[in-house]
Amino acid sequence: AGDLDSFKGQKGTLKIAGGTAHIPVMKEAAKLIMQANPDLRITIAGGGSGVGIKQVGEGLIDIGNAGRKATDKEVSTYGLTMYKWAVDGVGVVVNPKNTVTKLTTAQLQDIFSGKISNWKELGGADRAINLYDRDAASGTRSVFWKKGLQKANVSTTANIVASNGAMKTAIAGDPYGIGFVSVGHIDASIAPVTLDGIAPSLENVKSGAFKVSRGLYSLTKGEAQGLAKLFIDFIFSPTGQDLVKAKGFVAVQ
Amino acid sequence: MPTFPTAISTQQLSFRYGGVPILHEVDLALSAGKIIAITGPSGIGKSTLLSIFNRLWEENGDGRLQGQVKLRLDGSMVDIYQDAYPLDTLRRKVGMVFQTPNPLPMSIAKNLAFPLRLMHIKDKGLITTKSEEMLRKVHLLDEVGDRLQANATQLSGGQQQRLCIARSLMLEQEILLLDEPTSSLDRQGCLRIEALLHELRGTTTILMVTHYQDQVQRIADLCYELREGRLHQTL
Amino acid sequence: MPTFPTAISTQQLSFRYGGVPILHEVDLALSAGKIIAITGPSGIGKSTLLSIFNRLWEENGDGRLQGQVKLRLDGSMVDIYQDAYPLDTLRRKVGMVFQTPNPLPMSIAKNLAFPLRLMHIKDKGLITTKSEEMLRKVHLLDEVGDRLQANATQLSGGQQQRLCIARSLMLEQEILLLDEPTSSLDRQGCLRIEALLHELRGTTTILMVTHYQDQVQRIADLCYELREGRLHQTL
Amino acid sequence: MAMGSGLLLIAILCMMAVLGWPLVENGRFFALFSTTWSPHAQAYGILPMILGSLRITVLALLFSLPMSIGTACLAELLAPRPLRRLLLVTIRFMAGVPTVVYGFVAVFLLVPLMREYLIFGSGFSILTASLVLAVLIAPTMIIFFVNGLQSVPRSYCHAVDSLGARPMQKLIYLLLPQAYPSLLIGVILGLGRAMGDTLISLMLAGNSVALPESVAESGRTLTAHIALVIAADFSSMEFTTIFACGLILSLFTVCLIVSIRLLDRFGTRGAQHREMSTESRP
Amino acid sequence: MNRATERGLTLLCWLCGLLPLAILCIVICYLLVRGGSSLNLALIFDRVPAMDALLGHQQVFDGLFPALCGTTMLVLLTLALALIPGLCGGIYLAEYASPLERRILGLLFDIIAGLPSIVIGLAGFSLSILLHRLFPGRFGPCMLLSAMALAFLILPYLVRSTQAALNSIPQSLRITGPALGASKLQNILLVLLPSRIQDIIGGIILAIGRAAEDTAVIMLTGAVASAGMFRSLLDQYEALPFYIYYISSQYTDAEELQRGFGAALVLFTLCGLIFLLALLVEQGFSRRWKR
Ligand SMILES: Nc1ncnc2c1ncn2[C@@H]1O[C@H](COP(=O)(O)OP(=O)(O)OP(=O)(O)O)[C@@H](O)[C@H]1O
Ligand SMILES: Nc1ncnc2c1ncn2[C@@H]1O[C@H](COP(=O)(O)OP(=O)(O)OP(=O)(O)O)[C@@H](O)[C@H]1O
Ligand SMILES: [Mg+2]
Ligand SMILES: [Mg+2]
Repeated sequence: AGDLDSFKGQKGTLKIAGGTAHIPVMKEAAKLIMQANPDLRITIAGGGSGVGIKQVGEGLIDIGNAGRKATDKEVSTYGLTMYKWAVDGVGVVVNPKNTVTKLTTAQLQDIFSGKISNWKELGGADRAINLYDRDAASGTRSVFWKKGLQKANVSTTANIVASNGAMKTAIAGDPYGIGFVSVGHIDASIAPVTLDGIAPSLENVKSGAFKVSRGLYSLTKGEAQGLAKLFIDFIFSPTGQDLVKAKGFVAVQ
Repeated sequence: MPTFPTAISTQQLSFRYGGVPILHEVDLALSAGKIIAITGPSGIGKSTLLSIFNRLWEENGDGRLQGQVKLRLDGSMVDIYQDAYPLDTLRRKVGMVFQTPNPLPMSIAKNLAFPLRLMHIKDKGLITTKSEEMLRKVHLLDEVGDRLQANATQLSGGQQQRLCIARSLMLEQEILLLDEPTSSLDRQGCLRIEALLHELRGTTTILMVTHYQDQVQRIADLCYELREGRLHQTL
Repeated sequence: MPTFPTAISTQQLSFRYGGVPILHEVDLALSAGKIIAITGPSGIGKSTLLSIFNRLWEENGDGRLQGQVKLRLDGSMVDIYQDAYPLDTLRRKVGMVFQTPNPLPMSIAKNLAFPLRLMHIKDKGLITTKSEEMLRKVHLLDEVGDRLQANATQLSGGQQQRLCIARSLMLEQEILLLDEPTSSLDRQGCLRIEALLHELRGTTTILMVTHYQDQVQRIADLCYELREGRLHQTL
Repeated sequence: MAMGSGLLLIAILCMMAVLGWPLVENGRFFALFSTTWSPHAQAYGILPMILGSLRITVLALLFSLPMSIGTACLAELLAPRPLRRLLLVTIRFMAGVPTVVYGFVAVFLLVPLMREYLIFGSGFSILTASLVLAVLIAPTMIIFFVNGLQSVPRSYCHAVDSLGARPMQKLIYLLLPQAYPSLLIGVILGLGRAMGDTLISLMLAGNSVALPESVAESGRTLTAHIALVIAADFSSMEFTTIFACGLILSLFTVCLIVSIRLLDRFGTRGAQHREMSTESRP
Repeated sequence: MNRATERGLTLLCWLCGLLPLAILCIVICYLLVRGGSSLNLALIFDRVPAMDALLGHQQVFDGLFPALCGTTMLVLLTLALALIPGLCGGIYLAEYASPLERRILGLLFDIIAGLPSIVIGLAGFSLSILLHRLFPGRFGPCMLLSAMALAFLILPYLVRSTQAALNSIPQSLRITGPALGASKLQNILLVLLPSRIQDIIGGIILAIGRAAEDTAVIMLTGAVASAGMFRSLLDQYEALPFYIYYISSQYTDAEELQRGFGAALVLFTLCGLIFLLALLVEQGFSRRWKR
């Protein structure tokens, strides 16, 4: 495609690291670029948002990925520039066997704070609700907490899982569980729950009807330059944004 | 011999290690309560022969045995390789002293108590009396009586040998297999052990490997020489 | 004795294990090239005495030694406990055969080659010839010549003993310490080893523990009996 | 060499201490030992994690020990020869099974079982994690156990066999006491592995920050805590607690090991062993 | 101990002893069921012909091939770094150290064994930042760094297994060498170590397994999700465990998950192969030595 033309004649290595949620898109983009131009080498590492920001700030890598906004302190110490190239909705999910498929924000708050502790109270089976949460440092969690739960309390007895995949695995296996995942991850193994009547789907996130969403960010130290700039430009190009969509995120362009 | 029934008998007993034949169609019938000496040059298979009677060769290497081996245990003849005679009972009834002394790495007292411990005998008094009695019998009590708690592996060669004899006597076995039991003993020690064996004659069948013609003369009722896989009676 | 200088001498040699005295102020002067027999009852300290001459007792237990021990090594007397004589050199020059045979858990051939390997001698041909020569000397070649690659720990007791003698001869030591080297051998095997020792007389000083008066008579130039921590000459 | 790695360890401990220093500076160090973890409320208590780590480790060891001893005995003593070989190969193979795989398989197989039949709740619990952890550390222990049993000299075995010991008697009276040092090392390394494992507890223990009342409840270990917090801002307070966690973890390892060694010293077996083995050598 | 307890214990041994076997079977079966169907050449080489990939003519992007090579290389490099120090450390502890040293150093290695790999990973990460500040642009997370961190991680296994092996040698064997004039070192190298070579190989196998499966360390010190083939030791690299971890935490559909299971099977096989190698070495060793 024409969007790859800018890489012609370029040489060198581009290092990317950080949040795991970004990897699928980055990987696919890197594959296209490296196939078009074998002289280029693009490495994509995980490690988590914090590590990504630290590494890009220290100059170890060229692009750092974060699933959350960099904190003000991080931005000011390192002089980081943020690029938001996709939007990711965060939807509440339950096991497909669960009959409860609609919730209001208030119910959600009560569930996560532990006030409602049995599915019976919501019209489901007479079993205790198993809460699945993510850790505070996770980007998915912070947006869900801010926009989904409206910063309500979350019970400390909630199980905490480490990633979207782990959340999916947990919910898919637990008929009495409830949790939240990135909308792109919702498939047949888990069932989305409509929140205040709005289903967590890509369309609703795109249209803005579904409010619980976050950006996926790439950061560079200072303004993006050289290969890093080319790469980020590519992500923002039509081809790149197609990739974003293909991997289950909402494109920004 | 009506008064002394057969205690050990073999029929067509052959044995080989890997491909090497050691014993060849040995037929044997030994009366109970006798002392039988076995002689023969080094490496001919004497120790192997002994280990056949308590099935100990099975623990190492790739031996192969053919034929029948019967022992008189608890008053009746048992084919130890055919009948489902329990291995542990067999070995408790057939005592063995090895060519190289092998005390266990524990105190002298524990070494002696070991066979009783295996029989679930817990009576401290009994164990002590019995141990002392056996030590006295092998004339070791004077030498080590004051350090029964010392590690048995620290004993001198001859002391270890006598300790092993004492240990093998703790259970009052019906059959004893002795592999050169006096090899590291001086003449006097040797004579004392012989006297002990004399005492046991009549109640215990003793099969004993030895190298000394004079020892054979002194105590053996019968003597076989092992040559080319066969036993030849010499006494 | 001008033709035979002193090869082994001790002065005021005392030795104790823990608190137990074994040797008490032993003074000894033994001429080179002789065969010296040591006798004594079991557990009296014969093996300990031997191990003093190659300092092997230091490897185990809490022994304590006092006095002087001098050996003639490379033509001059060396105080092995005082002078900084290297331990491994000492032990290469002073061969030892243990009371219980201790082949290394490797093949027969490797057992024999081991001392040469320690000297960094790599010449395959030399090693093979030498090994075969020694095996022949201890009359083991016929028995095991066809299975030099077999593990030495599978040999019979007497075979192991002869193997250890052969191994200790590989370096042509100046002094040999033999602890009951013929205890597991039959009469003929025993006589053969004695003949071998006879051959070595004159070039090698041999200190040998034995229990048999007839053996002493046959080959020893001198004989000491160890009694109550002291050596009493009996021949 | 040993010195070198010693220095390296000390360097790592120092690094953790230095990086964890802001906590002490802020006077928050002792606040660590409170029960609430809530970074938004500036509460950084890691006591639940400490307890979680301890419980999981101890439980895993409890489950793993009989299993390891059993396997080692089978492989060295009780089983018929072909099975022995199979067992030995299996064990070595298990040493290379990636932790992730265990965690993965357990999430799909064990967790539902636990949920339906054993402990109810969500199935993610300290118990679940420690069961899987037990399997994870078993090869470490078994390999050391087997080596220990194998190294008992033949002559001792012959002596015991000839006296008519049954396999179990041989095991208890001779082999285990003789193999004791190896057993101990195996246990300690297994313990270290259990202490230091991140993924199993992260995937299976549930990771809730509440102080668990029983092992059937969800709980979090220090290691899982580190893994979860690592995504946070590098200079934030939360992140600083990671290093405190690392330090505390090492501290606990030390305590556990020292107490095991002390038990060994006072245990009869240990005393008996000391008589003749390594310690008595000059 | 009476007969009944004995019987009970024997039964218990059988039960407990067969458990690992059963568990391994379950795990393998489960992996086969879930990932078996994705187990084909395409999983490893994507659509690139196998020969081209092996010869390096063509880059493999979606296959496991680079990860496979990365892990193999990483394990070998780690072993190369840790083996000698590990063995030497074990020998030192068993044969040369004074009781006090033995106690202190022993405790030290036990603590290292108990350090969470994620902490070691963090240390490696901090080191890389430090090195980067010292030599700007030269040094970052890379295979060498990972190998160093892993080497540190597996050191205790090597040290302790060597030490345990040496300690278990009976006194009678121990003094045979010296009696023939072996110096201490010769005795160790020619008699003691070879006589317990299986134990040491056992330790090495543990160490290999540990190095091959660790995720936390390499995730922070140089393993990447996508890099193609590594070109030098100072490069970042792909590794199987990280791949599996990444799939398990970020899979978006069932097919991807299946690839994760497939990757687990591949890692399994790889470990099996490396062990086979170790076993062959062991056999060769003991044959050469015993004969
Ligand atoms: N390591 C040790 N620690 C303590 N005591 C020991 C040690 N080795 C030997 N002894 C004791 O020292 C004494 C002498 O032992 P030594 O082996 O020298 O006797 P020996 O004369 O060779 O006897 P034998 O003819 O039975 O071999 C014995 O009483 C023995 O118990
Ligand atoms: N486990 C084994 N595997 C193979 N061959 C063996 C094994 N044990 C012994 N042999 C061989 O079998 C033969 C007989 O050995 P055995 O120990 O019975 O001899 P022996 O008559 O007791 O000799 P000695 O008087 O020297 O003790 C020897 O040649 C020996 O090398
Ligand atoms: Mg014999
Ligand atoms: Mg002696």
